[in-house]
Amino acid sequence: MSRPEAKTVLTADGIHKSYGDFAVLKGVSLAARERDVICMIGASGSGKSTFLRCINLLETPEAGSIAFEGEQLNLDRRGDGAARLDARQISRIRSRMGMVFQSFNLWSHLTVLDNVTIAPIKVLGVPKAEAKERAEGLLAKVGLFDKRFHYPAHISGGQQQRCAIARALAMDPKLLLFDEPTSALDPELVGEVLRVMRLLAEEGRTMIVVTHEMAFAREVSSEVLFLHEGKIEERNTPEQIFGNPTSERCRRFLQRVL
Amino acid sequence: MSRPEAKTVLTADGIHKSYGDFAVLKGVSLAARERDVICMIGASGSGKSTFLRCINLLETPEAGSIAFEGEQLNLDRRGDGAARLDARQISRIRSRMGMVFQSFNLWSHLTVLDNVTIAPIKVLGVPKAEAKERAEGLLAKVGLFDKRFHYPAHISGGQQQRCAIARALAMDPKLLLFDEPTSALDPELVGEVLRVMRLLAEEGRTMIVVTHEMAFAREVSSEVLFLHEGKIEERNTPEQIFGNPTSERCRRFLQRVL
Amino acid sequence: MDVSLMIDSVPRLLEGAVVTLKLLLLTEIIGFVFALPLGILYANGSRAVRAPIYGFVYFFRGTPLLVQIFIVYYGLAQFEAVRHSLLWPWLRQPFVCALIACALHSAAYTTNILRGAIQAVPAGEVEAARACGMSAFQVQRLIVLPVALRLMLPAYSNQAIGMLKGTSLASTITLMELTGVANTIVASTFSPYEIFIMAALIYLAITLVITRCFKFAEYALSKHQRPLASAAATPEQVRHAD
Amino acid sequence: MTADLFQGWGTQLFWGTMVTLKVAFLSLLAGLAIGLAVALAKLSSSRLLRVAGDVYTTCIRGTPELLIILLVYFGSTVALSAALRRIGGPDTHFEMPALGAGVLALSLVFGGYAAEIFRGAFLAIPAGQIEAARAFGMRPATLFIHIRLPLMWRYALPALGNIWISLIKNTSLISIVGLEELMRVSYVATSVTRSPFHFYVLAAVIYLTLTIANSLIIDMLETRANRGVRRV
Amino acid sequence: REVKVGTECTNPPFNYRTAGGALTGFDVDIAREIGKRAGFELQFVCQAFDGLIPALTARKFDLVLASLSITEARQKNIDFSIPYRGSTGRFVGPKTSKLEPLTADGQPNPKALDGKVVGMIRASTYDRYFTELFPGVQIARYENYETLLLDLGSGRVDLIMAGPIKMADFLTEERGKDFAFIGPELESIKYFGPGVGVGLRKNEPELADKVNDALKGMFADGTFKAINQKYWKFTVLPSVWMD
Ligand SMILES: Nc1ncnc2c1ncn2[C@@H]1O[C@H](COP(=O)(O)OP(=O)(O)OP(=O)(O)O)[C@@H](O)[C@H]1O
Ligand SMILES: Nc1ncnc2c1ncn2[C@@H]1O[C@H](COP(=O)(O)OP(=O)(O)OP(=O)(O)O)[C@@H](O)[C@H]1O
Ligand SMILES: [Mg+2]
Ligand SMILES: [Mg+2]
Repeated sequence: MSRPEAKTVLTADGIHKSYGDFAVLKGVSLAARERDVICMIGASGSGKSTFLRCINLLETPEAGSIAFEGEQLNLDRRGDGAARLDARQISRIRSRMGMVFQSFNLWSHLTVLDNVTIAPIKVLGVPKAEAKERAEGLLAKVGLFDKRFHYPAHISGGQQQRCAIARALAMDPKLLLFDEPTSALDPELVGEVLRVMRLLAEEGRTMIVVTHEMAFAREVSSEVLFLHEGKIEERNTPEQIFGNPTSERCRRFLQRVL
Repeated sequence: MSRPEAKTVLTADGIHKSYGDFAVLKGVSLAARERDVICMIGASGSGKSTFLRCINLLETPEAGSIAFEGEQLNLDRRGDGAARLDARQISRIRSRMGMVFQSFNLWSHLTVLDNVTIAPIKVLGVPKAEAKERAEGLLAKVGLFDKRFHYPAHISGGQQQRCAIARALAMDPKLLLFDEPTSALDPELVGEVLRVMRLLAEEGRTMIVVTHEMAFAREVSSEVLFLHEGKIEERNTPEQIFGNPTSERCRRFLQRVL
Repeated sequence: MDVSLMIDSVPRLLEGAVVTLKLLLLTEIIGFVFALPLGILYANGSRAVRAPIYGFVYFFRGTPLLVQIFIVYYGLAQFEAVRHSLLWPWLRQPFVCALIACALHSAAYTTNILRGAIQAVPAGEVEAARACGMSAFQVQRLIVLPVALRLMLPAYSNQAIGMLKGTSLASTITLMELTGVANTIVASTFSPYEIFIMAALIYLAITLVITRCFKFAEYALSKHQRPLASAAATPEQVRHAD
Repeated sequence: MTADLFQGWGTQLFWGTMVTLKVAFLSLLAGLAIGLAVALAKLSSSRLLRVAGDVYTTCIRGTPELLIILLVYFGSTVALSAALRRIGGPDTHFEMPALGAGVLALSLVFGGYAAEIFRGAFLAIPAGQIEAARAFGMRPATLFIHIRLPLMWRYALPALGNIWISLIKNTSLISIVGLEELMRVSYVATSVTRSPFHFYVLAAVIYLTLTIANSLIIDMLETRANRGVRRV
Repeated sequence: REVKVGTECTNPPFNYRTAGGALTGFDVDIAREIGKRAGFELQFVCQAFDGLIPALTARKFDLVLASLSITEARQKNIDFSIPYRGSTGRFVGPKTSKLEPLTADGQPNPKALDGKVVGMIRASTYDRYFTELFPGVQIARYENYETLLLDLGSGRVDLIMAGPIKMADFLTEERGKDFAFIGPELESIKYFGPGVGVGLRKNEPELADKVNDALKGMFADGTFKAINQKYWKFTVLPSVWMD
């Protein structure tokens, strides 16, 4: 599925990140072009979430560079290695990247509807009525229209996850970062989310998806990365990875798939 | 897999529960015998978590009765329909039921190891050294031994889930309630958890498992319940349910499985 | 400003500070011992349990400490029966009267702070504890209180410091604590600024010690919220460490 | 009956209560603003601001309120007049109005205590919710107004209620600058009628009424701030 | 010319408020008379006793008429007019009291008060007097007369020392029926000063002259006597003027 003509949306190069002595990412690189759906798979604790969090600078990588839509992120390092971040640049870039967290992180003081509308209204300046209309459309799409006036604490796990997805889509982002977006969903809904993601890809959006559902990865992705202990062990098309993995570790990992 | 000779561990009969006007459970019944692994499947929001929470009385059902190991739970209703619960009885029974929550609910002020040892030490009165040894064994089993001195905020989603599983197992419970115990796990670990659960069943433990992974349900369960809008729509052996579901709704739900 | 006067006043002021500290320490200990069960019951209890605690908190929080001290000291002494009772040798002492009033006042405030902190403990963690079969008492002791005590610290430091200054009201019932001594020295020297500034400095020093203690406690109890040391900690993370 | 109760001091007690309320509410507004600003300083990434915030809360909380009031009332008059003279201004006498001085002093004090409460409350917000807001590109100001502030109230309100009640009662200290608030009026009445208990208890009852009324409002605010919170 | 007068407003019969809110009392009447004679437009400001001198020096008001005794220590900070009322002290105790704080020739006798508690108003002239002349005797210091008298009633203090004019009123009341003066009235220029005067800021001789002239005029033409008679049958004129 290589499409050399497509514009590059995101490049991350040699990302390193450690917590204390523990090196989580040891030089992870990735390039995502328009319409790409890149799936990241790998064992629990291999650093998938950390990588996503580095991309939108929720964690500051210790080494490496990130460019988004041709714009280099300012990661100048001070003497002590900490990066001096340009707050304006970061918010601008973040507003063009949607993110669905592994633990959802819904805002507990806002209703489902407000969770979905607040960022478009306050960050993008979308008029209230328009944001609400769009949000209701999205909520209907993920089957949460009925629950739009509920608070996050009063809905089920799967409903929370769908709300988090709607919230990310409402920003109309160029790049979407999904951290296990279907972990709490039943198969019916997984199919539904898959359909939405295909539509998004067709609209020209780019997605990076961390997932444990191999079937999902196989269906949706243009490229699959296998992360192992903070390094990319193998990257390839889904057909190749699932059909004929070259790395021994990757083969072992996929063997266990039921 | 019907084994009529086995002792009944849990019976829940006609459980009803609503939030405000919204009826979540409309008379759910279930009987679990020793060694049973009962999987509950169903759409997101169908009331699976609520049912598990009713069984150990984290929610008080409005109608219905529950018996555990032959002991009837005291759910006498007052005039206003609220149950008068006997706190001692409930603690005693809960200490024999382990629970893994959908959102893990680890204790944030305790390290992974302390999360696993505190209940055995304080509730069951297991000596500290023994509890620690057992916990370390369990953590090694779920691959968390290295992280035993970390706080929950400092480990990955899958690691949190495994910690929650170890915490439930540490109580050496008769009945285990699992709310999507593998949602954050990679396929390798899912296989591992499956293996652990089979071992537990062989030891004579009973399990009720809410899950969205049909392959998992098929592998592990002795009976599968399909919940739909607060009612059990179909119950059967996994072979029957997955091979030849009788209910139209269940068939449609399973069709979407990738 | 008469500097020699300021220096000369220090030994006597320190004597008063000792009385202040004694009163404050006993007040806070007794107050906390009362507040602990009350706060827990207030946060968890049924309506019938909450109502009397509500009343206690509202009454002692809602009326000025000065009036409470006044009533315990002068009010009780109005009754012949009290003056002839076995308690009179105690109740005639200003220190005991001040302690009674201050401890009750402190208990009311602390109860409310503790209640708020208990209610801020995430519901899921409490449920997990219940699901393990912990008794209500164990849930509170092992899960809720360790978190709540950490959460209440900033507000509780306010309470302790407020109480420190509250003890100065005991000077109205002739107790020679720090403010009482300062007032007395002022009476003989007519140099309010010099003496009160010295007294204020001593109060400030005590406050500093109290704040330090609380800061340390907060730091020690928030290990689980601090990020592990990272070569590239962002300022945002550093904030949580502080 | 009422004549007996107030012994003719009803009108004065009423106006005293009004002064108490006026000072308390004005100080509350100013104090909340100060408290928020100082709390943010204490949480900021700038070491300078953090130290400044610490110094403020320690000094303000550590100094007896009465002294602060005296410093603001008398000190400001002397200092400002002197300053005016120094810069070559006319030798006029700068007058700090008693009400302004009382409100300024009490709001400085309230701000010191509120800062500590706000700081604790900001830290109690689950980190994930802040991260989510950052991930959506919210600028610090937006994040503060729409996420942090509303989430913070829930943790701050019980303790804030405490210091608000204290503030209402602390207004009695401003009688030193000549404001005729409730406590002062009771004292004046006492000195004439020679029945101290009567008027002190009466004052206590009025304070109790005020504080209970305010506590009820705080309870309502708490309920509102806690919408969306599951209680167990 | 407008002149602000600071007073306590809580010290009957010298300066106090009636239930209607009107300010009255001996000090107030004297102030009004001064105003009339000097052509001032008076404005009264009520202020707690502790804050009177700081407020005067901070120009919150121009005169203090609040039964302020003229003492050396106060004179370091402010000026005084000529005295307009005597300033003496006297012990009061239970009628049954056998205490003799003074020897037969009127000298202080601290030994007689061994183990006793004597109450007085904090920062008052009596406080200073007693502290220095009765070393070793326990003193209980009160903020105001009401609480002082309460503790006299409850027996927490054995004796009190206070101004005889005020105490004379107390002894005639119901609550004072079990008490009496103990020993004679005490005079001491050193401790009680030459009397009670009008407090003034330093370096305002013009205002001081006007006040002094007004007071002298009152003494001379009998107006002072009339005001005195309104409150007491005996004269309160300081002994310095009585010759
Ligand atoms: N506290 C609450 N207040 C109101 N409604 C609630 C509350 N908790 C759950 N619900 C509603 O009850 C329904 C069932 O919730 P439950 O958590 O049992 O679903 P579930 O089957 O576990 O779904 P999932 O697979 O998404 O976890 C949902 O529609 C949810 O919105
Ligand atoms: N704040 C932290 N402090 C210390 N270690 C951390 C922290 N966050 C994550 N880690 C460690 O970093 C490693 C990678 O974590 P990460 O969350 O990226 O894993 P993951 O690949 O997303 O795993 P999962 O599939 O379980 O979610 C884990 O071993 C975890 O213990
Ligand atoms: Mg992860
Ligand atoms: Mg659920």
